[in-house]
Amino acid sequence: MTEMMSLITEDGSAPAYSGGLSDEALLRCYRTMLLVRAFDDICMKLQRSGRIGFSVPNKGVEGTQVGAASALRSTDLFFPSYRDFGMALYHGVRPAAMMNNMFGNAGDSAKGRQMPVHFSFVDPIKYFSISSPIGTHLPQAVGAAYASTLRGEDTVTLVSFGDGGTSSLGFHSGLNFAGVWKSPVIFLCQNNGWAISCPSEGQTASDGYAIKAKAYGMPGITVDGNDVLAVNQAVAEAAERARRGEGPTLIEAHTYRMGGHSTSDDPTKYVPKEELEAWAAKDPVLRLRRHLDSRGLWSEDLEARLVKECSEEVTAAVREAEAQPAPALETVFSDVYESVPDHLRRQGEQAFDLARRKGDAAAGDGAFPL
Amino acid sequence: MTEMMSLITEDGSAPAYSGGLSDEALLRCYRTMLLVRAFDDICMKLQRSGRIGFSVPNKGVEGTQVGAASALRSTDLFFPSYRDFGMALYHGVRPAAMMNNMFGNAGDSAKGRQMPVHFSFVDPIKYFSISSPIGTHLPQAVGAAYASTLRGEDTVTLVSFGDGGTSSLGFHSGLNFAGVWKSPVIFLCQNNGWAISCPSEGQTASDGYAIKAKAYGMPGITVDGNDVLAVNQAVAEAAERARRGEGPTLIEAHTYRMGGHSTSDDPTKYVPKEELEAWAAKDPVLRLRRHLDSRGLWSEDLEARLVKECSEEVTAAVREAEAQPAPALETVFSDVYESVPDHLRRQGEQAFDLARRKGDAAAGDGAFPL
Amino acid sequence: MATLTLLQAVNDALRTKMRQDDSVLVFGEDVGPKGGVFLATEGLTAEFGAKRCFDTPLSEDGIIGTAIGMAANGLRPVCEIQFQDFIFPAFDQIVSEAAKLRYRSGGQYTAPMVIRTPYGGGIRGGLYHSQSGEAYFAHTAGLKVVIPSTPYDAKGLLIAAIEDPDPVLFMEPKALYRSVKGEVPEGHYTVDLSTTRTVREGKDVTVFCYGAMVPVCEKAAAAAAEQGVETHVVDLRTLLPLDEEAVLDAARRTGRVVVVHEAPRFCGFGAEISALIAEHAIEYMEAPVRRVTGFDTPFPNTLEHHYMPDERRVLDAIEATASF
Amino acid sequence: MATLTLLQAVNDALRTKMRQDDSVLVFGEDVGPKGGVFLATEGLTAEFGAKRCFDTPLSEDGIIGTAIGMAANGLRPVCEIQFQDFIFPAFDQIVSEAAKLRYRSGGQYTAPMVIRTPYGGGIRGGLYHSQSGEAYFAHTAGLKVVIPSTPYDAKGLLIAAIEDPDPVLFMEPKALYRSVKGEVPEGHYTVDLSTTRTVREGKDVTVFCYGAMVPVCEKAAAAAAEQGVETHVVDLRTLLPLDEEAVLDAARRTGRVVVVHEAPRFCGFGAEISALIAEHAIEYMEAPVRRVTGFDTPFPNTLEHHYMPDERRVLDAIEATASF
Ligand SMILES: Cc1ncc(C[n+]2csc(CCOP(=O)(O)OP(=O)(O)O)c2C)c(N)n1
Ligand SMILES: Cc1ncc(C[n+]2csc(CCOP(=O)(O)OP(=O)(O)O)c2C)c(N)n1
Ligand SMILES: [Mg+2]
Ligand SMILES: [Mg+2]
Repeated sequence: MTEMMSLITEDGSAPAYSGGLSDEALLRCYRTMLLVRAFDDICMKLQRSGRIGFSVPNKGVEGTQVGAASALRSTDLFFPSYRDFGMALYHGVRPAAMMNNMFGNAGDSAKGRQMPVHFSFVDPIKYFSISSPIGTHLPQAVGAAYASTLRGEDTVTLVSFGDGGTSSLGFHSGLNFAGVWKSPVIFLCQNNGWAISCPSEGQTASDGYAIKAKAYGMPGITVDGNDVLAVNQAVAEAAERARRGEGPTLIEAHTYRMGGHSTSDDPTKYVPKEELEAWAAKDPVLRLRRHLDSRGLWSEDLEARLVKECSEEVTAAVREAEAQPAPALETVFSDVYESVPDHLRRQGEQAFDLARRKGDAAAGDGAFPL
Repeated sequence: MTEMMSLITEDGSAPAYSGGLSDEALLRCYRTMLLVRAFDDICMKLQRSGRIGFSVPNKGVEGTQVGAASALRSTDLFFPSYRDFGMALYHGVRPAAMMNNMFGNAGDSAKGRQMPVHFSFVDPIKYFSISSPIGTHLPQAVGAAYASTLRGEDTVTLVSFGDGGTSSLGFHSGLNFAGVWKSPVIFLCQNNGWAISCPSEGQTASDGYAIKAKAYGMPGITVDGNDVLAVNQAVAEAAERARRGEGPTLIEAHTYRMGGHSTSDDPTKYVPKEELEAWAAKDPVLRLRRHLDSRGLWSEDLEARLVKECSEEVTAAVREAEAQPAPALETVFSDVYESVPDHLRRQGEQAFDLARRKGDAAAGDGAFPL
Repeated sequence: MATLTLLQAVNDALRTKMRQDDSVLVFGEDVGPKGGVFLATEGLTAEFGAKRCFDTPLSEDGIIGTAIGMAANGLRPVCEIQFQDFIFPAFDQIVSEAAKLRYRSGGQYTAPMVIRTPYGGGIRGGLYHSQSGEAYFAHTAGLKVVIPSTPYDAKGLLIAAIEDPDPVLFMEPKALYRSVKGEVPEGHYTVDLSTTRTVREGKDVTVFCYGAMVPVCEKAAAAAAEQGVETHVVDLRTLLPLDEEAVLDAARRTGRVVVVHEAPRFCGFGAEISALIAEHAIEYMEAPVRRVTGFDTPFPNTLEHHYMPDERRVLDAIEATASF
Repeated sequence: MATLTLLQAVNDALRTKMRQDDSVLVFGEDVGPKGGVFLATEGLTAEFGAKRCFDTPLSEDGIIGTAIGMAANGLRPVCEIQFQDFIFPAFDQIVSEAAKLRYRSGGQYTAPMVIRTPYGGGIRGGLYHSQSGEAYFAHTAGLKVVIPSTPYDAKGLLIAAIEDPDPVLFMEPKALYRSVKGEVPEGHYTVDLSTTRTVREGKDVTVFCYGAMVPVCEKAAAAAAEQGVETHVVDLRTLLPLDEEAVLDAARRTGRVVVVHEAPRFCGFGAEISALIAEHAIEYMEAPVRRVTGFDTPFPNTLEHHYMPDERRVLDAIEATASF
């Protein structure tokens, strides 16, 4: 494995950190991580009680998400993975907007068409529509970056994916095209130890993941993914390089998925207990807390206040989401194309008719405003 | 680029060669290269005169083909590319068998179903059926090797592909699986400078191609592809490693496509003249000839005799191929499945009937022996 | 005889063949220690070892590409694609390679292999955990496409698929994995590919269906019977090569046809059934050939119950066809 | 007006749009200095520079994947897949991504892009330089599928495709690239997508066709006319979204239908036409709906002239249908 960049030391100090996070930004990072944890927590509970169908644990990987997000501008482009709650939250996406997606309700920006955790936002940041097939968004990110460059913008595109994602076709074509085009793209590989039940050593025989950059003629960096400052610095440097026209970077963030793959998964079947325990000690939230503390930015009071705020925020988000109705039936038929073609209009009309007859037409159903 | 292994020196000697080619084998290599050149030549002529539809120039790349083939056993498995005439010929595939494919006639082992140069042989070597889509055969080779290993055989599998092929999905999945499985596979990347009109520098930003091995945890070797001894030695070493259970190797053979991509291509539109001239001086046939000469194995007489023999052999092959009829109409319908399903039988019967009515039913047409 | 779920029947088929034939092996994402995300391969690594049942890197192209090479070199691989929605990265390997290998090599190389994959909706899986892609594959000469709807068929057809000399795409209706149960003989038996199954006899309307739509059609047929309409329900089981004669016989029998599938309508598999009838049995038809299908949209999430054909939609079509 | 080949009309369309709209760009394998293997993009790099017309590495997934990102970020990419046979490595990007992006994002992200690709037989290209894969794509909601058969349509439809807000697969009949010529207006004009073209009017039999089969059907229709059978020939032009009403009108008009395509029959596009008729116009049919298609085999090489529907086969079907 290429040498791993780690900045927050045992005592919480980070003498080697040269990135630009202000005290305020650091606190924002910390608060975002607590918010991720609260959001993650409540989703687990909602799923267990059957109020939502699915979620993916984010516990353990918040440091990477927030470290990366905090190194970029809100005008930059994000091509996230499903496990990147923190990237959206750091840049001000409302928990309620995300919660609407978890419920797949009428307020969901994806109109209830996608599974939970498949977010899509254009505001306040461009948070590209997540799809389930692994790796497809890598070349897409490279194409989006090409468009930015062609228009002369200095936008950077961040694309995030897992250790499993490195085996996908999109990894290969995305990094190869980015290398040839010298694209302003940051490839953030979140090596969280597992791809569902496949350990990251079973995914590839390469010596770590950052080294794969060599196959594409770009720098490859390994960073301690549980160290917000290290991730922030690595991403900030890559972004600088990208904005200077020096091309893409592959960053492997070494972190750990502390829960199951998803709410459908039982990790106790395959995750060694000792491994989980070892990583629990490296919790990224504790890690950043120690750093804040060492800078005099943290107190028990602050902690209590932040935890309470975050908890209230996500509870409010749940309330807001639960108040929303299901999407209107017309949403099954719209947005297939910009305008609804005749055959779909006919199919829609039959569906409305049937829903009316069955008496389960919800508000708005049957009026095809398109 | 990783350092390039080159063994035949300016004066024709090869002091560093430690591979096992006997004098006899060396002469067989040389003769095979002349045979490739004769076969290649006549195919160009046959295409220009409209007697066959298509061919791919092999001039310039014979050294790599023959160097690799001569390092393997005839019980090893070959997953070749379309531009590997020499691998088949070295191991005793009859020129006439190949010529039948060029003509797509009834004698063609692929029954006239494939374009020219898409060979397929099971005898005298396993020369896997070539398909046009680039890169698909890499994971297939890895699978075939898995089968050999599972049965406890010490077979090695060689898979050959171009610089363009490294961008394909199959390259990524093939090398990745081989790394994880420690497959006894040799990945031979023939970097011949071009993928049709895309120069090899336009294919990837990596520093050469051998370095891509690092992404898959296997050794990557760069070898002078116009130096039969260097290729032979590199492949022999990789084969040894594979047979010892030490896994796969990526070998980049640096060579040059001295003709167009195919008979449909006009390379003068994009190949710089100086480049072509520079490589002409490095012709692999001349290179091996100098070595043979330095060992006292070559003479003008020998050359004349070999050239004559090869020319006669390919002329005889053309005669044999031209004597063959077109494939029987039934071959359109057979081999889709092991046995012909009803719907295909009906479609075949209609086709026979039509052919009879149109009066162009060839011998054998209409008798469905399946 | 044991009563098994469809999922257990799949597991039983794999176990039966792996015991019988050393050349059969199982691999894919998470099929090893975890036993697959639906547990179809549970216990196989424990019984047969990690050389014969194992996890792969996350690459469907790699899974199917290597399976082709194994099959061409004497093994009988049964690989799993975790959800049918994720088969598309391997589309080239399936359509260009597995399906065409025998033909293009003049029969010198073949790819006797099985690709197992769960398909279909009903689990709130949204666009990418719900699709029914059979039509993409049924248009591919050289491939076989099999979809069971009962535990008995699942085991018998899967064993037949593993023994088949050609590549078989074996699509498992995930909505039925645990919801249907049935008697399944122990040990080895096969159900012939390219045969249909008469689910229910009837003289008024013929319904063609397969996979997860079979129980839906059965319910609709039962409801129709209450109104005096006798429905003949045919489970197609093998879509390619289809038993066209059986389809035409069943269609001619009633002169009234409804075709049901979950997949979108346009260019879906139902179109081929309609086309066969329009070409070879149109004189027998006393009513339009209706299709009840998923809509021509991506698969939605929250409203999937509106998207998927249900008993009500099938019954509507049966009634309309019967009374035409 | 200039008389152009279909190939020149394609080039003209690209040039016209690239002059008019800076956000249009062209890329793919060998489309730059070489001008594409068929020369469809000849001269574009010279006129518009290497930022707007350029070669890519050998990866169809990369080509189409990056095009999606460009399109989602304000460009109008027109990418080329060298032969339709090589589109399958990008199947996932097309089917899972381009086609579903608008839907899954609630309309927040879209992929207005064109994938141009030559398709079809007749050049002795064997299994992998001859295929007609339209049915694989026409089953994909969210995608548009367009196939021109004349130079005028090629230019007008391609410009319309580039201006369309949704992803369009634009399949070019390579057999017609140089063999058909026609008058093509200079500058900008469009032919509406989702409209059919009546190639020839006739009252006895309706023939549906598209792409390279159009001239074949025209010849067959002319031969039928000599025998007193008046054939109504319809060029479908856009397969998805299909103008279903126009198809049904043309079918009802004669009550006798033949559907022609090069692709294999089983689950081919013709099945959808037959199915539409069987569902919505069966009462008008006076004869079986016949399909004249490629066989359900991979595409052969030496015997491709037996494989591809020719005038004789179409004429046979017209005669049989007329005299039923
Ligand atoms: C093409 C494809 N194949 C399989 C899956 C099923 N699947 C969903 S997540 C996942 C593992 C992903 O692992 P990784 O990339 O490491 O991301 P992580 O979940 O660890 O964040 C798999 C196999 C998929 N979504 N897409
Ligand atoms: C998937 C795929 N895309 C495109 C093509 C068209 N094509 C045929 S050969 C070729 C270039 C191959 O270059 P390389 O791999 O370097 O091999 P070489 O011809 O130089 O031996 C291309 C693009 C193809 N056959 N397959
Ligand atoms: Mg992971
Ligand atoms: Mg090359």
